[in-house]
Amino acid sequence: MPAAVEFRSVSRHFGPASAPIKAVDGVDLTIAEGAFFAMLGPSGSGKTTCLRLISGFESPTAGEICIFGENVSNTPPHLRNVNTVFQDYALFPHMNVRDNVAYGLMVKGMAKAQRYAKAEEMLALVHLDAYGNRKPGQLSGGQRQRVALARALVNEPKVLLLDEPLGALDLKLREAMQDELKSLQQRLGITFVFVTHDQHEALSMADSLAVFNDGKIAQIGTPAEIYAQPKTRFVADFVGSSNVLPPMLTQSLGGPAKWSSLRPETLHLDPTGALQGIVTSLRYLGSGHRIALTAQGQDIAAILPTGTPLPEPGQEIRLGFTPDALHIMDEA
Amino acid sequence: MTAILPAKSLADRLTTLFWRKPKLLLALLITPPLLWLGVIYLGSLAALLLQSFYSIDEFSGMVVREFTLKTYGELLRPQNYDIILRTLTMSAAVTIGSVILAFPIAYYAARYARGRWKAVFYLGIMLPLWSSYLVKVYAWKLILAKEGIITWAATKTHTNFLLDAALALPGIGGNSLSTSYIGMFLVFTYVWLPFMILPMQASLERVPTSMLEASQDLGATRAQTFRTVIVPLALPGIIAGSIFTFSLTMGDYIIPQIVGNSANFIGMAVYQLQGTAGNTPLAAAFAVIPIVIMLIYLSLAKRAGAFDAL
Amino acid sequence: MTKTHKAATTAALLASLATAITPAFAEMTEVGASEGQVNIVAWPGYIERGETDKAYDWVTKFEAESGCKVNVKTANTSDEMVALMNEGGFDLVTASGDASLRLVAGKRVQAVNTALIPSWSKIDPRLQDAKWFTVDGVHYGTPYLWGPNVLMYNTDVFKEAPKSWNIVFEKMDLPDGKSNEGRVQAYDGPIHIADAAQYLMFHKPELKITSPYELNEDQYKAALDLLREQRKLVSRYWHDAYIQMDDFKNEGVVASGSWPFQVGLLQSEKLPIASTIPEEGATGWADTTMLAADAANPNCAYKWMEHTLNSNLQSDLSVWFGGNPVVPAACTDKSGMQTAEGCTANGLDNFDKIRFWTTPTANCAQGEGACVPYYRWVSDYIGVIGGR
Amino acid sequence: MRSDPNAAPLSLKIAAIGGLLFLHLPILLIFLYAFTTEERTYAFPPPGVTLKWFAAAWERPDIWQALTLSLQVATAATLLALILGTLISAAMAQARFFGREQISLLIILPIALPGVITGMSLRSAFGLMDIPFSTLTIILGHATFCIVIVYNNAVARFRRLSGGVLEASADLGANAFQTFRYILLPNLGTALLAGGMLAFALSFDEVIVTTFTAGQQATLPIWMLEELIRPRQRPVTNVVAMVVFAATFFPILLAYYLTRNGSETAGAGK
Repeated sequence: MPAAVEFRSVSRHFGPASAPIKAVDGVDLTIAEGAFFAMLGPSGSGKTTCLRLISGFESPTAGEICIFGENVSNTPPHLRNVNTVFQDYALFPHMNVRDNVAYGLMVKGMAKAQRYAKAEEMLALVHLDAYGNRKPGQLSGGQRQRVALARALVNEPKVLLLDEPLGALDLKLREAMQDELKSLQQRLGITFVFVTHDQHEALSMADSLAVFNDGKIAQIGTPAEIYAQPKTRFVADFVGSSNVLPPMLTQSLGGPAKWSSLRPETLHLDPTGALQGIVTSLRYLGSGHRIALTAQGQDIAAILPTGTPLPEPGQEIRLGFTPDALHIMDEA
Repeated sequence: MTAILPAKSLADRLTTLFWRKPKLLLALLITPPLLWLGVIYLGSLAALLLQSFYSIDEFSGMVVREFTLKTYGELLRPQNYDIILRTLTMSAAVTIGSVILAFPIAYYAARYARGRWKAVFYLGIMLPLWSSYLVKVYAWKLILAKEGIITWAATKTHTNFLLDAALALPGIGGNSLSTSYIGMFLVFTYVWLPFMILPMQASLERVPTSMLEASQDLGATRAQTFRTVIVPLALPGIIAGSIFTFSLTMGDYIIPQIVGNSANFIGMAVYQLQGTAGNTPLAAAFAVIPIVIMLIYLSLAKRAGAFDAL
Repeated sequence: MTKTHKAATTAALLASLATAITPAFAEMTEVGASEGQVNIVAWPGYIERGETDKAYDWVTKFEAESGCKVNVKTANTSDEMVALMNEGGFDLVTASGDASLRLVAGKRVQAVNTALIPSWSKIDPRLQDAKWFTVDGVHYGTPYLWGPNVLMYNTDVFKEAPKSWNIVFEKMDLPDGKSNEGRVQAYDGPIHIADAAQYLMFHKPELKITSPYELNEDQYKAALDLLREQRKLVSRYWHDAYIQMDDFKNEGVVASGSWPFQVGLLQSEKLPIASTIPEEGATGWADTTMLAADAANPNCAYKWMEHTLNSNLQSDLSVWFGGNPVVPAACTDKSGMQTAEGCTANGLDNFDKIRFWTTPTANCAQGEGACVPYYRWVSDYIGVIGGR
Repeated sequence: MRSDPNAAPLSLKIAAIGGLLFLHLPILLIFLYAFTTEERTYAFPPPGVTLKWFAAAWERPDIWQALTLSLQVATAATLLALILGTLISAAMAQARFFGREQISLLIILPIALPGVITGMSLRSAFGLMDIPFSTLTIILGHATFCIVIVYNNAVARFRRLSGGVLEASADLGANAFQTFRYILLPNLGTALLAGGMLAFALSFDEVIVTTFTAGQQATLPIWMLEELIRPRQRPVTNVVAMVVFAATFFPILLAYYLTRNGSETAGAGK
C-alpha cells in the first residue's frame, strides 16, 4: 500500500540559479495513509512551501512528489485530488456559505439540487447547518474556519491540507477546534497534513510530525519521540522549551562531550544535585513555578510543581534530575 | 478514486498547460495590450521623435531626412524659447491654482461629507467632468468677455476698479479678461480642476481618522496637523492630480486659441507647425519637450507612490 | 432594389474601385456615373445649403439632380487647407492663391480637363488662365470666387470710412477720442505679413517693395517691425471668421482687416458695421476649386465644378460671401440676388489693384533665393504674435 | 479651541462649497443660454426665455448623426479598453516579471502625455500602416487612452482581492476559465463597471485626439467644435450640452453606489 504523500529529494529554489534561495532543500518525506501529520517549524523554514508543493501551487525545482503512488509533479492543482484549508480561509466573498461549500461540486458539473444537498450535509458536519444563506463577511472567525473546512471536505479529497488552520482564532476557540479537527479526521479517515508554527498544536494533534529548519527536515517522528529525543539543538530548542546544554556543561553533569537537552520539568531541587546555579527570577505558572537560574554562565530553566518550597532570587541552589532525563544529541 | 483527476475538457488541458508554463499565460495576457501600446503607440512616438532629428531645407521648405541637431537649436530661438517658457509657467500656475482650489473640496468630501452630502460632493465633482469641455470653454468666453458677465457683475456692484486693477497688472493683464493670461489661467484651472480633486480625495480618504485624532491628541494644533500629517499623506494624490493638470495644460491647443492674446503655447505650436505649416521636424522637436518633462515627472511620481492614487 | 439599379450600383462601384486603384495620372476624358458623394474642403461660408439662411442654398438642388451628396469640411487658413489635402480623403478644395501652387507643386491636385466643364467659356477672361492655378498652360481647377480683404470698422466710432490702414498698424486716437489700443485686430495667418508689406509699399517707397509676396531680407524685416508695433495694439488676432464677429460684438473691437463675409453677416444682424478699401489698396483672394490627385469621386467632382459656374450659384455666392463672381454674367443677368452695383461695391473693377494671395517662395522676381520663403513667414509670425 | 472634531471648520466649509459653486456656475450659464431668445450676441442677461431650441435640436439630423457616432465610438472604445485593461491588470497582478515597472509607465503614458502628442503619433502610425481614417481609427485612438482608466480600477480591485481566493478556486477543482468566470469576474465586476463608465465619459467628450484620428466623421465634440466656431443656431449647442449633462447624471450616481459598495465589502474583512 503506497504512502499518502511521498517526497523524493524534493527541492524548491527561488531566484536566480546562481544564487538561489532554497525554500525547500532536498526533502525526503513519507506520510502514511490516514495519518494526522504535522509540519512544524518557524516561519521561513519551508513547511508552507512543502504544503504548496503537495497542493500544486508550487512546482519542485528537483525531485518528485507522489500522492498515493502517483507522481503528481506534472499535475496542476485543479486536477489533484487534494484540498486545502487556507490560512486566511480564502472564502469567496461574493457567494453565500452554501455556494462556497458547493463550489467544488459545481465546477465538476454536479446538478444544483444534488450539490446543495451535499453542501448541507457538510455544513451539518461542521455544525453550521443554519448558516447556508449568510455571506462570509457575516460570520465569526471560527465559523469561517469551519466553512473553509466544509468546502474542502465536500470534494472527498484523498488528502486534506491545512495551512495554519487555527492561527487566526483565539485561544479558547483554538483548543475547541483542535479537538474537533482531531475527531473529524478520525471519523473520516482522510489523511490530514497540517502546517503550524505552534509546537503545542503540533504535539497535541499530530500522530507524527516533521520539524523544518532552513528548508530541510530536522527531524521526523511521533510527538513523543520529537519531544523526548530531539536530534538537534534546533529541535530541542524549538519543540517544547528545553535547556540546551553545551558539551562542556553536559560533561560536567556526567555526560559525554556533546550537546544535550534537559527538559525544565525534569529538574527538581536537590541539595546534592549536579547542577549548581544562582536563581535570577521566579514566575508563577498556575500549575507550578518556573525558576530561572545561571549555571556556569548558562541560563537554565526549571519548573517546580506547586507545593515545593521555593528559593529566593539571588539564592544559590542545586538541582537534580534522573539520569535518563539528560538527552544526548547526535549533533556535535 | 485516484489522486489525479482526469482532464475532462479543453479548458482543463489549457489550464494544465498554463500551470506548467506560467510564462505562457502571462504572455497571452500581456501580448495584446503590449502589442497595441508597446509596438504601435510607442513605435509611433519613436517615429515622431525621429523626425525631430530631421530639418527643414532653408530654401524649399522641404523636410531633409538627414540626422541633425539643428532643429533642436531652433527651439532656443527667442520666439520658440518664449513659447516653452510661457507654457511651462502657465502649466505650473494652473497646477498650483488647482491644488489650492481642490484641497478644501477634496478634504471636506473625504473627511466630513457623510451620507447624502458625500453623494452630492461626488456628483458635484464628477458631473463637470462629464459636461462638454468645449461648451464649458465657450461659456467662459462669455463670462470673461469685455462686455461679458464679470464686467456686468462688476458694474452692478460698482467694483469695476478691482477688475481694472487686475487688468492693469503688467504681463498678465490685458484689454479684457478674455484676452489676458488671467482669463486663460481661470479657464484652464476650471476645466482641469476635477482631475486634481479626484485623486486628492482618494488619497485623503485613505488617511485614517484615528491618525488625525492621534495627532491632535499629541497636542498638535490644527495647522501643525495639517502640515505634518495631512499634507504628506495627501501628497501622492496631489502629485497624481498634478500629472493631469500639468500635462493637460501643456498640450492643450484649444483654450489658447479661444481665450488669451493669441500668443502661442506648445500645444498650439505643435498643432500648427505640424498640421498647417508642414514643419514636422520643428513640431516634433516641440513635442519632445512635454514628453521629456512628463517622463521625468512620471518617474518622480512613481517614486512618490503617486501611481496608486491615480 | 431593382435589377437594373443593382447593375448600375455595381458598375459605379467598379468604376470607383478602378479609379481608386489606378492613380488619376491621366486627365479624365468623360464624366461618368455619379459615385454618390463628393468631399470638399472649403472656406467657411463658401458652400451653403440653406442652414443659416434658407435663401442661400446651392447644394440641395445639386444633390437631387446629380445624385452626389456634398460633404463639406471647412478650413480657416490656407495652411489648414493644404494640411487637409495632404492627409487625403477629399475630392475638391477651394484653394486660395497662397495654397494653390503649393498644392500643385506637392502633387496633391491634378490637371482638370476643361472640355468636360461646359461652362468654362463663361469664366471671366481675366481669370481663365490666372497664374495661381495654371502651370505651363495646364489648368489645375476652376475659379470659384475672388474678392478683396477689406477694412471692417464700427460706424459708431468711424462716422466716415477710414482712409488708411494706419488705424490698425499705428498707435493713435480714433475719432471717438479713445486710443486704438486693444480695439483693433489683425489676421492670425502668416499671410498677414503681406498686408504689412503692402502698407509699407505705399508709405515707405524707399524700401522698393514691388510685390507684398516677394520680400527680400530688408523689406521683410521692415514688415516684421511694423507688425511688432501692431502687436501692441492687438489684444487678440482673428483666426476664425465667427470668432472675429464675436469680438466685434462682445470685446469692443472696432476695426480690423476682414472678409466681406463677416461684414455682410454683421450687417444682416443690424450691427453698426461697414467696410472699405483704404488708399493703400488691399490684398485679396482668388479662389479655385481644385481636384485632388487621388480623388475617389471624380465624376461627382466634375459635376460639382460645372455646377459652381452656374450663374445663379455665382450670383448668390457673391452676395452671401461678399466677393466677385468668376462668371461676370452673374452680376447682371438677375439669375440670383447679385446686382451690377453689388459687384462694383465688391470691387469687380478693381481686379488689377488687388494683390492676390500667393505663396512666397525663395526664388522670385528679385532673383534666385532672393526672397524670404513662406516657411520663415510662418515661424516669424508666430514670434511676432508671441511678442518678439 | 476644542470644538466637535467631526464638524468641519467654517472656513473649510465655505471654501469647499465655494469650490463646488465655481465648478457649477459656468454650467448653469450653459443651461441659461439654452433658453435664450437672443442667439446672436449672447448678451447678459438674456432678454427672454424660449424652449424653441429644444425643438430645433431635435430636428437637426447632424446632431443625431454625431450623437450616434459618439455613442458607437465610446461603446466600442470602452469595450476594447475593458478587454485590454483587464488583461493587462490580470498580468500585472499575477506576477513580478522583467519590465513590469516599465509596462506600468507605458500604460499611463497615453493619458499622461498631452493629447496633441498622442493624437499626432497615432495619426502618423495610422498613416504608416495605410489605415484610412474612419470610425475604426477614432475607436482605436480612444481605446489607447481609455485602457489606463480601466486598468487603474481593475488593478486596485485585484490588489484588494486576496490572492487566496483564486488559489482556493483552483484547489477546489476549477480550471482557469471557471475561476475567471465564477470568481474573478464577479469580484472585478463593479470595478470594471466603474472603470468602464469613466472610460466611456472620457471617450464621449474627447476632442483633441479625435481631431487627429478622425477622417470625415464628426463625433459629438467635433460637431460642437464646428458648431461653436461656426454657429448656425448657437443655443442648440447649449441644448445638446445640457441634455448630455442630464443624461449622465444617473449613470454617474449608479457608478458611485457601485464602487462605494465594492469598498465596503472589501473593508468588511479588516
